[in-house]
Amino acid sequence: MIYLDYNATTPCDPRVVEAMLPFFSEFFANPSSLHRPGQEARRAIERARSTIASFLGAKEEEVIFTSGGTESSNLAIRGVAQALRKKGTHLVTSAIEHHAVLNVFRSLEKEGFSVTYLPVDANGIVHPEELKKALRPDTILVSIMHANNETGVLEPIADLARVAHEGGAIFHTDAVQTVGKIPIDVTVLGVDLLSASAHKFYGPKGVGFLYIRKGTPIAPQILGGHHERGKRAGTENVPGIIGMAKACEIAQEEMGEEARRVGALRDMLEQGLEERVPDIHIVSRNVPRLYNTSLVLVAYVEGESLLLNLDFEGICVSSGSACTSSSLEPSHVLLACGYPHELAHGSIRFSLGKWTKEEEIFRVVAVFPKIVEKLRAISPFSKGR
Amino acid sequence: MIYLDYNATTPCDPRVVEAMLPFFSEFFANPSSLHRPGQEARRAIERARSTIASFLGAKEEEVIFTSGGTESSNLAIRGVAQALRKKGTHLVTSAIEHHAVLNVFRSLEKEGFSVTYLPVDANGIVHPEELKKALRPDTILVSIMHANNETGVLEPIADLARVAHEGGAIFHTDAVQTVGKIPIDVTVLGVDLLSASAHKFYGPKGVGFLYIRKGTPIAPQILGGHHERGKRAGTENVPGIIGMAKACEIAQEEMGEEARRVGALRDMLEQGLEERVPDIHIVSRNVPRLYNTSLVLVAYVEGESLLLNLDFEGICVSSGSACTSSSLEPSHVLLACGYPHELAHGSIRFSLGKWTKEEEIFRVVAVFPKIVEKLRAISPFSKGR
Amino acid sequence: MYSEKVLEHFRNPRNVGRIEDADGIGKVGNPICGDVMVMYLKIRDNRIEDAKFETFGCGAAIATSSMATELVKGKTIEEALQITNRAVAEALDGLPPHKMHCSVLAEEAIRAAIEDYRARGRKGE
Amino acid sequence: MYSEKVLEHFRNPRNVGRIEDADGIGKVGNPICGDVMVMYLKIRDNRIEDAKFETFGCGAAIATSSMATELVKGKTIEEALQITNRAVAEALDGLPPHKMHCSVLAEEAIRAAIEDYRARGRKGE
Ligand SMILES: Cc1ncc(COP(=O)(O)O)c(C=O)c1O
Ligand SMILES: Cc1ncc(COP(=O)(O)O)c(C=O)c1O
Repeated sequence: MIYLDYNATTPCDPRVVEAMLPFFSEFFANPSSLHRPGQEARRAIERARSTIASFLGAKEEEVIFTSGGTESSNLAIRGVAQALRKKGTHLVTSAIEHHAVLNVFRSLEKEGFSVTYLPVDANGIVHPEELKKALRPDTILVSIMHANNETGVLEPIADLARVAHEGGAIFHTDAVQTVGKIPIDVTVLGVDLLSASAHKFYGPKGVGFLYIRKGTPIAPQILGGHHERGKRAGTENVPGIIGMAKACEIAQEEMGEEARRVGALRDMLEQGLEERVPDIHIVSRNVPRLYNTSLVLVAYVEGESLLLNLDFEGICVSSGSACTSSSLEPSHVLLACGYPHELAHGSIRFSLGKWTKEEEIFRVVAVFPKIVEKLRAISPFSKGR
Repeated sequence: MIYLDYNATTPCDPRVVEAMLPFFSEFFANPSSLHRPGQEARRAIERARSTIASFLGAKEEEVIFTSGGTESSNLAIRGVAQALRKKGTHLVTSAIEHHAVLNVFRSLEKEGFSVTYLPVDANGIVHPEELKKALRPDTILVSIMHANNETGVLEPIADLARVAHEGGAIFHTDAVQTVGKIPIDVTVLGVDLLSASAHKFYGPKGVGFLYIRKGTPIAPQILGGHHERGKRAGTENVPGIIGMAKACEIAQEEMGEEARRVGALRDMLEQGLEERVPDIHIVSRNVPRLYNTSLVLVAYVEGESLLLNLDFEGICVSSGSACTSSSLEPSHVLLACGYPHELAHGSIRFSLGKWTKEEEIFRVVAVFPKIVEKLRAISPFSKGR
Repeated sequence: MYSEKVLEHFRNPRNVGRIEDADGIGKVGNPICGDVMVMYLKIRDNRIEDAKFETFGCGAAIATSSMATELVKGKTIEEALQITNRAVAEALDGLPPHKMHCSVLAEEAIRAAIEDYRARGRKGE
Repeated sequence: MYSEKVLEHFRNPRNVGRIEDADGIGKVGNPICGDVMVMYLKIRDNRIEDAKFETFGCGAAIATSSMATELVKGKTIEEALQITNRAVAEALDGLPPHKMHCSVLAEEAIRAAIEDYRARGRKGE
């Protein structure tokens, strides 16, 4: 199997699993329990919090554990909106956010908030000037993703956060696709809230975190016991938290080297495909992007049929985003970039990672042209028709 | 270590960990991915759903995966309240619920709902007649826990659900303390929603489920991709779900025998303590209770100091509920039962489980009287003073 | 997600291509929705002698196109008009709920091609 | 949660019990809140010769009682009145934030016992 779908999810690093294992059956106590095993579990998750905080340049008390990226972004957006409702009801986000962000804003619109969805340019970049224009005296929150999951495009978060702050708004970023892939310092970025999901960077599924800058007003969304400083109730997922911290530790050490290695493979892939397949387009090739992501538009054919044919060859990729791939909609990200519907239906996302090998890229470059040719032979749109 | 805090959390059964292991690094794909590894992950969690559904006498599509009991109850209560807000704004619960339930109702009160908190009798039982009296034409939801986490008392859910339905209300039960301990059939219970948390029955932390009877109106609380039939967004915690299903399978097979064995040990513990320690009271001893739970009130001394002294002897217990043990409040459950504050401060919960041995109970019975004696010697209230 | 039969027809679609001197051509769907099906029929003595297709679309769209051409071949026009979308889906051992629209498209493509054949006939009369 | 010192004083509390012919007794706290502290002082020539306590309460309540009796012993009344709750907590290497009220109780118990001693003196004059 050639797995090139690392943006959808990653396998756990074996060192992560090893770190988690003792916490299932041996150091299993509830961190809220006052007895010694409970207090040991408490210390273990507080150590994990400290690891993650220093990975981000944050303070320990600014890191809250959640069940994943979706919950983190829901908590950030709905939590701030509720806490600041009396101050204002205008919110800003972008047209290319993940559904975990977009759908929260859509639901807040039904509850009386007004939301501006910022446009992006042809490369999928949100321009700070656009944000400036959108800000109003009653704008309380701006949420723009750090890197887009489909295109890999990096948004100018530091600039956007500065503009938001000048307008008196809180700034959240969905960093699910960047945490663990590129260095992140919350003070350098200048964000107030930042969402992450462990399974996107070799940690386990079902756990994530939300960075909340000290003093940021936020209403908890899951209520119950006094966990996570009253910001998120529920018995802590101890093994998951330990695994996520280990994944951060590994990323901190290895991501520089990975970026170099994986980036070279990605570039090789793109060059190879471009040389061998006519009428394809690599999205946002010339703007700052995640080094592991390549979104390829293939004229005249539809993405799912490409994906399935690659799967027949043991090559795992995604068409658009994993979450929308079972729906009939073309990628909202590509439409926002101005691509026509036909092309937006024909996207294939290659996302590389830690275990991607050069031979695998060679094989993809060898197989892909034949698949495209076969599907174009079936297509009524192919060139000259 | 003698662990008698199984109601706070349980160690994972080694068979559960074994079942989960392949899903971290080998069968790790995202169940939303269309390629074969993704579809295999999808099939694995759908098999797990089917296992859990048949464990409950439910249909597969009625089981929704969550991050734990707290999230399940939040989703059930807030989800139904939001979905039926136009029909009515009166809600009913009991005074002895877990904070994962109580705090959701308190927050809904601030949002314009009115809530009746049903009283309990001296044994902590919610009487169906009390529910009948509380129901109003605008009552939309009733939520009563299946077994109380502190006392172990079992509520008459089938009767309560019937009364709620006669009044046209939806019925939810927090079954976090019963799932995996006693047989549950949702049709026999007659509930519309039922919450559970895997780590309370030898499954992993960070995963739970909500049973939602087909047709029950419910608004999702965590928004994003189209996971869990639109009822709960976020990449599924595949290993956690597999582990929870395995825990259900094991429970189904073994809980009958466990009930017998653990019940006998619990009775032995209670008899031993009663014989050796004057002025103690075993809460709700003569009403239907969980066979593993014993809540003991020790006159003249405070619970935490008992707990810590037991901990010095390597005996892990809880004082009241784990969640409130770091607060200064006495147990709201004991106060609702009518116990005076002084006694409510002196509660020790023994909760037994799968790995509790007879020798451990002997040791507790030997050690406990000395600890009580020591603390009573320090106490200004002790008898005759 | 897909049945073995869908995957098999998708992997090895039957009757791919166009019929240059087709008697009826049916084009349905819309590139904006991500599905376009073109069906070509060769008809002699009221019987469908040959059928081919060109499709832009997902796995289900290609598989239903393939199956639809198989189903119509050798049938009389009246028989072909009896073919429902359910029949196409069943011949493929079922389709996922959100892919049923592909079988509708296949039914529509058959009808459209026959419509075109009949329209030509009327014109030629 | 608790420092080693708190646990040590809790495990082996100093000066437990009552002084039958105490010169001053201070009782503070409330069983409803889960904390009651009684401090007994033996005072001669303005100096605290002995101190004992009885406490109903959590680990921190017992440890602060123990530490408070240790701190007052040998001190003059004026010196004893200088002992703040922070001093008691610090002598125990700190307390968790939600347990700081126990040290307040200890400070109050000292004051109450001295108050009682002085009140008796005034009565005896
Ligand atoms: C950019 C982005 N945000 C949020 C999410 C949601 O994360 P999770 O599914 O782990 O909750 C994803 C991945 O699915 C993502 O790529
Ligand atoms: C009765 C009851 N409900 C809900 C919960 C919350 O479950 P969790 O902490 O797994 O979210 C618990 C345990 O903490 C409980 O005992």
